[in-house]
Amino acid sequence: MSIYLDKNSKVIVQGITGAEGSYHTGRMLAYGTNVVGGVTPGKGGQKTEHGLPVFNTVKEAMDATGATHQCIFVPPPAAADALFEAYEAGIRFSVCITEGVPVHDVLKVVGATPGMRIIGPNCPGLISPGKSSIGIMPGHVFKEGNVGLISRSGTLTYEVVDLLTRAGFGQSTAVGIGGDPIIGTTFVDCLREFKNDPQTEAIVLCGEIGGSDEEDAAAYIKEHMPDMPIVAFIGGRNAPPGKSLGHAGAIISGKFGTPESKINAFKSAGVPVADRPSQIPGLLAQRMPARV
Amino acid sequence: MSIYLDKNSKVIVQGITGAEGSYHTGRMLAYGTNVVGGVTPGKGGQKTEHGLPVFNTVKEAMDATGATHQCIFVPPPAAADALFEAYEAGIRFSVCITEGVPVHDVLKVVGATPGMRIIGPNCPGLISPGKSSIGIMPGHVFKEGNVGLISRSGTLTYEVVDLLTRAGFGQSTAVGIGGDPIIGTTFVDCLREFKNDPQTEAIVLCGEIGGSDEEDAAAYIKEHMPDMPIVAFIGGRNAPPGKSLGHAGAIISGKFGTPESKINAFKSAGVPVADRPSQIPGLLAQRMPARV
Amino acid sequence: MNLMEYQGKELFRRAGIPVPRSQHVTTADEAASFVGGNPGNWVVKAQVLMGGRGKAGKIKFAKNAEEARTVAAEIMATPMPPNRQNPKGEPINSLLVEETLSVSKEAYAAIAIDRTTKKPVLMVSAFGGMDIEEVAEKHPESIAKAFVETAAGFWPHIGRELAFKANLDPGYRKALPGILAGLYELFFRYGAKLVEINPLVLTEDGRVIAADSKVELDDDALYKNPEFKQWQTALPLDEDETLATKAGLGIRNFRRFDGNVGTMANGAGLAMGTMDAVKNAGGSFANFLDVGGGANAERVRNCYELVMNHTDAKVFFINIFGGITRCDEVAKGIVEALNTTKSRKVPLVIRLTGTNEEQGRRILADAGMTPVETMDDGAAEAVKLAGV
Amino acid sequence: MNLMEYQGKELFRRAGIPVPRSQHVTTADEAASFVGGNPGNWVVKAQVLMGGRGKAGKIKFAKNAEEARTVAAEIMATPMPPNRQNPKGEPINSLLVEETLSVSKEAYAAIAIDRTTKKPVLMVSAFGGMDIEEVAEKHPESIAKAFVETAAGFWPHIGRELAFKANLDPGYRKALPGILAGLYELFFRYGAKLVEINPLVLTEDGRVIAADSKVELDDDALYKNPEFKQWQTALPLDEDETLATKAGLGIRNFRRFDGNVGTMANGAGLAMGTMDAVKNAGGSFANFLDVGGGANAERVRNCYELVMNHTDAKVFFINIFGGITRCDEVAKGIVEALNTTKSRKVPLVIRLTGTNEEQGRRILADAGMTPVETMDDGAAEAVKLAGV
Repeated sequence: MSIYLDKNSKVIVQGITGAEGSYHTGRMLAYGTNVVGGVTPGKGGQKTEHGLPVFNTVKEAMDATGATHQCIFVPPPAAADALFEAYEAGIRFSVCITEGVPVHDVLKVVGATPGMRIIGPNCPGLISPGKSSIGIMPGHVFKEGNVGLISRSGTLTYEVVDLLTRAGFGQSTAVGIGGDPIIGTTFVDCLREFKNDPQTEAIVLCGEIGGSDEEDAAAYIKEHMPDMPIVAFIGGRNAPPGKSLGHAGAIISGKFGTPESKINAFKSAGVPVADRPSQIPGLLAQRMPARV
Repeated sequence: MSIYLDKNSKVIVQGITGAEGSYHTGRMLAYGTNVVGGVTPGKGGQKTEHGLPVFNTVKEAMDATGATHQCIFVPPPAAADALFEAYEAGIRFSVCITEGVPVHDVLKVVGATPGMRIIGPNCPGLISPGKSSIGIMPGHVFKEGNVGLISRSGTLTYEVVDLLTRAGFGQSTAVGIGGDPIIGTTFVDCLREFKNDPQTEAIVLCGEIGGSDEEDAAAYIKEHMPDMPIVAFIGGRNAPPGKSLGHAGAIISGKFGTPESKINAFKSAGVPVADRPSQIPGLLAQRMPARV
Repeated sequence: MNLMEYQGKELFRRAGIPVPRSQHVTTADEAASFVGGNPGNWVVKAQVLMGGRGKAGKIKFAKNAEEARTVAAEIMATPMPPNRQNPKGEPINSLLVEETLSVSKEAYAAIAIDRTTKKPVLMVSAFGGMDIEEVAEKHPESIAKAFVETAAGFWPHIGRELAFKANLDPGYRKALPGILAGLYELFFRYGAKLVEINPLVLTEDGRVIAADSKVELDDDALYKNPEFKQWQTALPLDEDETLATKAGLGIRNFRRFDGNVGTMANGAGLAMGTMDAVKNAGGSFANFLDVGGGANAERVRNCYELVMNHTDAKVFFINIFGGITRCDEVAKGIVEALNTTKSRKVPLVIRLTGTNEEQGRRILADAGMTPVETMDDGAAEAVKLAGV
Repeated sequence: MNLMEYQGKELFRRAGIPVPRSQHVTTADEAASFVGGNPGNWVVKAQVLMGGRGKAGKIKFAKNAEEARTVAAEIMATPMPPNRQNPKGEPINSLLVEETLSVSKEAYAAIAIDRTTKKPVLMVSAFGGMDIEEVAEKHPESIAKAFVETAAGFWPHIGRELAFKANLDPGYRKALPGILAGLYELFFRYGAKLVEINPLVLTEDGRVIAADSKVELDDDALYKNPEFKQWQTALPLDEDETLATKAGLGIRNFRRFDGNVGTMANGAGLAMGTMDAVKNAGGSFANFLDVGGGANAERVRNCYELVMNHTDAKVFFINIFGGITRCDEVAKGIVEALNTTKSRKVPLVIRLTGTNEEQGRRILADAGMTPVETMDDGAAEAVKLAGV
């Protein structure tokens, strides 16, 4: 098992004929993802360079392929439209890679798509190593295993995964939830899934300054999964207040979103917080129950 | 039993200190309705002439009284607001008497209040004779019994009820669903409830020209309650096409909403259609199974 | 409230929907002077609410000022002739002088409110420029529909899907989502019950333009947009609506017919039922009249005079079932109305039951009137008194 | 994008939120001439994005043209002094001359986006005219909140409930729902992240008026409202944002600090991580720099020059983890950048791993460079090279 994504997930790519969409479709296929087609209005009936069918609408793509998952590579003004189109066509899992989606568009989507799981926007996607990958994560640094990973960052995630893999910790699923202030799927959403996933035996949680997602995660862990071995890391600990560095969501304002608040929350939930990524494997090893 | 409303329903009146709200609150109390209070912003803490507590907000009224039902007597521009206020405070049954509510306001309310049952707008309310009455129906013409009644009209309903009562047919619940094009509760919604109500053994359905609510009702009856004794009546059979007479919803446009279409639909569902209200009791008597 | 073409197009323009260049004028001179100052091919269109302008010769072309003056004068010389939809015809008070389009294709696009789903419904068809009800009958499959979740609102994919589903010429594809977005914005912003573009033209040079407009606003929402008041007075209320307004009734509460039994009831359903009852009794009704809830003396007198002065009623059948309305108040109203009115008098048939029935009957009895027992009785009596 | 007071109030005005009568001016002469032509009591306010104008003496009163000229000149004579929020101060380029209000009460009203519920949150407090973060700390119970379902939108009852919950003076009750409705419309219509009225004044004569405005627009949504372009150029981007834009980066992708280790990484998370690593290694970082996804030669050169020319970096630590970014492209970029740049040169520490790592390392090796193995190694090496 794994969460959200496995071998059976049938993926369509919105914006498949664009430069980004086409390139990453090729990489997903190379990783073994079951990409079944794509959507570009007006190009219905054509084939992509990978030989995949192109459809005019998500509805047509759904009818022809039975797709279950969607990956969005469209420009920011078209992202919310792509999410609503998928929702109305019946897709219930969507990964929005696009960066720079207006925050009110995201508000509207999350407020009017009950039952749809949206990862992102502005995220690298997710991967269930050895099974499938949706998005832009570099598959070769991942290894199948029993550690679940959730991260607000992209490249920092790869850094952490690389360290885990080198230390012998494979991953069940790694979810890059994205760096925007409003995102479809939060730490808590993923924790809830990992809790019920038999493959996942430990979790690494890569947080960031800004917002209170980490505090919410700590509260959830304390109440619902106190026995799960979990290690956290908070990025941007040296960022100054009032300025967002790169990620729109990574901003400390007043007393909100400070690293101290997050670290304290995790500590009170019994979750050790690594000072630097390279400490994560060691902390994880201390918390993992001995294998039988 | 009865549908939607019984002795235990606790009713708050929105606009209770207005002329209409106050007058009909008195009548509801006189009928035995469990009116527990009302809402008029700015008059919180006062008592009405009936001695009922007035609250500033529905939330306060809910907290203090445990109200379950709401009755709205506010001017048209405030009606949607009153419905949303009730919804957010946790009320799940609301009767909107107000006439002239903008149709887009109604669209917004019905689209964003899942799980709330709204009767109306522009309706006389509903009554479960001998138990409770919400709205403006003249209680004295009703009699407790086993005939369910659903009507798009107000005064025509009283006419029909009067005939039924005089002929010895009491009523389980009578619902005036209202004469607007978009209403919260349709014939089919009520039929579904009556189907499961042990008290209701027959149904009278007072339709009207315009829309396709009657056709939908006929289709529902045909499929789900073919054995229920039901008699229908269609008002406005002599109204000309293209003009709405009084009720905004009672308009024939092209082939839509004609009395012929409705009468044919009922006939094909095995439901006799009375030519005039005075025939209803007779048709009902023919369809009622012999009492054991 | 229905808008005229030029008014609808003004709203289209605000919502970013492309419309032809045009000038709204009220005289032939103005038409001539506009065309004189703006050389080109122009079309002059009568501004009325009725359909069938083309067949009635109320749309004509003009290539210069002289032609514009001539056709404008011709169009305005006579009113729109009667048709089934409007048996009285319609005066022509203004014209729209509009750029002539080189039409390649005509399509249809509209948004209405669907009563069954309680959602806005978008409709698109490749059969443009035709009577849409005829299209719906003959080519129902040609009308592509989409129901919009009000929580989500309109998004471009809906327009793309409709363009594909309705098999529109590919020339429409890129423009349609934007045009429907404008239509949807307008629909919500102004509380419309119907917004329609027929035809939506694809020109020879690839532009997509709304060549006509039909907009029906919700009367109940007009208070939200006070600016429309000015259009409302400019618009001809029909005579019945005008009379209803003058009598203090809602514009939908009164309508005249050809019969000789005047009617009045409280509540629209009962008022329609009263007409049906007259018909069932073998008679013909002179009018529909819903007196509404608070039927006091003044209101009753106004209604009585309305029917006496503006219909051929030979008898007046008053049918009241008291709910909100109290029978005693109505009875008082009737007595007072008859005492104070200066209109002609006809026999009254009164049916009065419901709230405060006893008091009401007593008031009538004191004035020498006896109400009938049932609606059917009343209708039969009224028809008998009216004669053939 | 933050708006200045007069810009925010222009949006308030459009949304029907009452604001004081005012005139926006750019010189003392204009201020004098306006006050001269409009007798009364006026207040002259510096238009800047920084807070603390009152304490800084940048808000002054004037009763006639002469006074207006004098105080306007005084205010504009010096820039806003630095504070914690903006350590560089801010030039004063314009003034708002505004009607003086006779204040009875001051309240607070705002709409922001709540990250946890993913809904707009309305906030109202009877503690107006104060730093809201201070209020949140000292009187958290005084801030009444309401989360709005986007599907339902704002309705007046929300405003009524907030007025009661926040215990506002009864004088606010009738006006608040309308003001919040305007604020909500503005919030949605223009894609704002924050709209704030502080203080919302209740005047002696019972009017409720927005005495100040704070509006933060979503940069990602600015394309929907091209009209704001004009305000955007009028607004001072801070220096780091200007530099980032010139280097072809997003405005959030570069920020300077006081340290001596220049940094560059791909991805905001890794870039922050790189700063943290430098700190952990006992050093001090000179900047945050996220080079983004497509790090080609030109982009790398621009970034290199950006750090060399505008920070005190004594070493440049490049930390790349290839995902989308391909290591070979970055390596090519580094080599080319060093060959073509005219900026000063400092020691490079390169960490390069991920997609196409082998090819990247080969390219660096060919140019005589050896990357370090890990981020921690790189940080340690960079700190060592930078000295103290």
